[in-house]
Amino acid sequence: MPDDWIFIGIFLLLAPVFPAAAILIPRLIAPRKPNALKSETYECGIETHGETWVQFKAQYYIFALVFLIFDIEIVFLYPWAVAFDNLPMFAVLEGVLFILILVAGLLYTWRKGVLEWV
Amino acid sequence: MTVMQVIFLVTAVVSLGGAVMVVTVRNLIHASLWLILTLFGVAVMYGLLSATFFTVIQVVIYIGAIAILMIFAIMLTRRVKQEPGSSVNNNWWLAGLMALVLFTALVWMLSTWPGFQTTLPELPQDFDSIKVLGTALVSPEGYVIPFEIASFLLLAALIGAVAVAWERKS
Amino acid sequence: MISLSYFLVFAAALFCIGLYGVLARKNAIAILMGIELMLNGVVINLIAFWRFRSPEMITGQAFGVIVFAVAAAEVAVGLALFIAIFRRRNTIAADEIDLLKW
Amino acid sequence: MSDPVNSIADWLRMILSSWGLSEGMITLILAVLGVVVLATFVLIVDILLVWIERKMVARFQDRIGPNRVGPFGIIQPIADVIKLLIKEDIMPMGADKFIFNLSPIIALATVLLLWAVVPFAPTVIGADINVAVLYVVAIGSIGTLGIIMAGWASNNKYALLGAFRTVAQMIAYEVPMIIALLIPVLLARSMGMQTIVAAQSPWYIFVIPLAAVILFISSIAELGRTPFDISEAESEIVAGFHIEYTGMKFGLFYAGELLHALTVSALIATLFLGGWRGPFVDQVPILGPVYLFIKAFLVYYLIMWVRYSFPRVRIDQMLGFNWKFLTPLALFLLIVVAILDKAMTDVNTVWYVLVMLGANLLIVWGTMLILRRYARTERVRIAEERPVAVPPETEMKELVGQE
Repeated sequence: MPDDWIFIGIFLLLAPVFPAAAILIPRLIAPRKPNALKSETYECGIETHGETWVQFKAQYYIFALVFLIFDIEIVFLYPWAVAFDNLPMFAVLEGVLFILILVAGLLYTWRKGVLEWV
Repeated sequence: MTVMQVIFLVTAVVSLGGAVMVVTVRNLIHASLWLILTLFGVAVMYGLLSATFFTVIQVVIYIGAIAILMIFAIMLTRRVKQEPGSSVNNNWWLAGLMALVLFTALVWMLSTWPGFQTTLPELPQDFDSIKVLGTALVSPEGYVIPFEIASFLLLAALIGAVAVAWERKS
Repeated sequence: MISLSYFLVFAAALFCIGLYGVLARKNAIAILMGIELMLNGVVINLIAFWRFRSPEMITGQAFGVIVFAVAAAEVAVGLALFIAIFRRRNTIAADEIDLLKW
Repeated sequence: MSDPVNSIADWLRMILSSWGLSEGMITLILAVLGVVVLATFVLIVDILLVWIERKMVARFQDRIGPNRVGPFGIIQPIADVIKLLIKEDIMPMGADKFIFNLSPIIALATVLLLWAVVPFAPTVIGADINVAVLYVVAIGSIGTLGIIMAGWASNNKYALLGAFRTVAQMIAYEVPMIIALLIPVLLARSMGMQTIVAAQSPWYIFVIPLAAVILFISSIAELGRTPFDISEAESEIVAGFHIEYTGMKFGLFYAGELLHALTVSALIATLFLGGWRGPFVDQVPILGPVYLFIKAFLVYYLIMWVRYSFPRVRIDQMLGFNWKFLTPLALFLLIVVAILDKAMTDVNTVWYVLVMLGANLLIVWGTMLILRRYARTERVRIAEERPVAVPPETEMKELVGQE
């Protein structure tokens, strides 16, 4: 088991090396003559206009919020699923209750019209 | 120095450095990226403590959800012009002093505790902590009340946050 | 050999850095980041105590999971509040949100 | 009978220990070697994928595809790589340099990291950890972060908008994906990949087909492929989060996306199609990877088939489909599977599988009924006269009538 985690750790350290090498090789062999016009932001093809920081819809945040709540729920459910053999029927139903409470939240957001993209 | 100590020290230095950057750097997006580095360091710490389930959920929840939520919020609440003035309030030196005093006090208090130097005990044989955790979370002798309350808490947080942040377009 | 002290000192340092962030930063989201650091310090403590003091009981981990849920709920509501405040007052600097001061 | 990979590892271990290296050092060296071999192998497959994908899309669109460089154009991707390597690297003005360079690295590295937990044969796996399924989710969420970093660092409105859309989509579809992943975990009582593969008799696709379908759909969304490719809808936001990327950096995003598709296919094959399982695999372990890749490419072919057959969905349809359809369905399936599984602890396997399969098909049938009713009301709603958007046909008729 620890050996497997050593493998993961080394993989974490080495995995970025391959793409990093792919970025560094062009540094050595590719031409490099930057000028002001060339390094202008492309954006959508015409000259850029105004600040890059445009105001975004608050709705992106709401969707991330619903996601966060469900993400947490799932973290509780994974140990529950792994321990399934040790659980009596009512413990399973507790897990189901846990899911249903969260579904109530989903229904609330649904009824409130939060899930519509406006 | 064992391998574990080396890993611990490197991780500790990186994540504490990241934490310092989180509380000092001006650009909030950069601060959140440093925060992610720190959170990742903490995930490695859980790995060193052989709580591998926590390693992955630290990444899934903190980096995959909470950090993303923060980045979204930063982008939603940014004024067009760079905020003027310093990023810290006038009492920042007092705050620093308090943090330092608290740290010294904590370390001093802990060092007087006899259990401070406890060395790593062997994990019991055939101990699957995820299985035990899953059983404990739903057994009536265990943590079934916190488990169900956590779900109510999340429901309340969802409803509350949606009610606060949601604004119907007229 | 690695001992409990390592993790406790690390957690304490993380907690204190977070505390500094909470007390000193102006931007409300930055304050929330400080709170996250503090919570992480706490969870490290819980897990370290589980591992070093009572590895045969699961209490530390169970509490850790609950703290995760609390942290998520706190972030969700906190950021929602900031977004709502920003919409009304066009700022989330903590020292400018002072309507309830007096 | 041992397989070649482990025999080579044992042989190397022997040689290294004869050189007087310590046990820990040997483990470390072997792990590094394993990582390098695995990553190189995966990257070579990735280069091959460029050719497969291009050839396949050409067939779908009734073209021939690359056929100039080498036989059947098979050397084409290598020519592409050389071209990308010698292209000038342009850094747009105002970009956040470090993050700008970091995000393509993250994009490819996270996909590579997923292969650490894919089992190739009964004894050949990068790391057989007991949280492998959640590890996949965790690495995926780091990938999401890479995208948001790319969009932010580019200093470009459309890139940021594209990143926002991509992330909104990826996190939305992560919910049904995690639930669909939870169902095989529940049946196998483990998050370890090898345990899940070993538990699959019969394959889980025959026990819980609906979970496989949910995972398949949400994986396509996670990949950002058509029909869920609003993140790179050219007509709306230019090209998505990687507008400003050129040369090899763009190549990394592209390679990462292709490899991600195959990785997801391999994971679906592992979780639902029995992974390396197949006839004679116990006698000849080398067949394991062969079976795995056959199954993975089958799923990959399905993903491509979907990609080149369907039009793009709108952003509101995409989000509605997830939150109002896929997530409730996945949760419902989870509840049903959990209760049925506990109720049938003493039933023999044949009945168990039949009941599970029947329950799945029943849910599919019910879902289809609901969908049909929804589609009918939706058609009526769309057909109503509305002040804003008049369907083009009626406009044309009116114009013709006036003449």
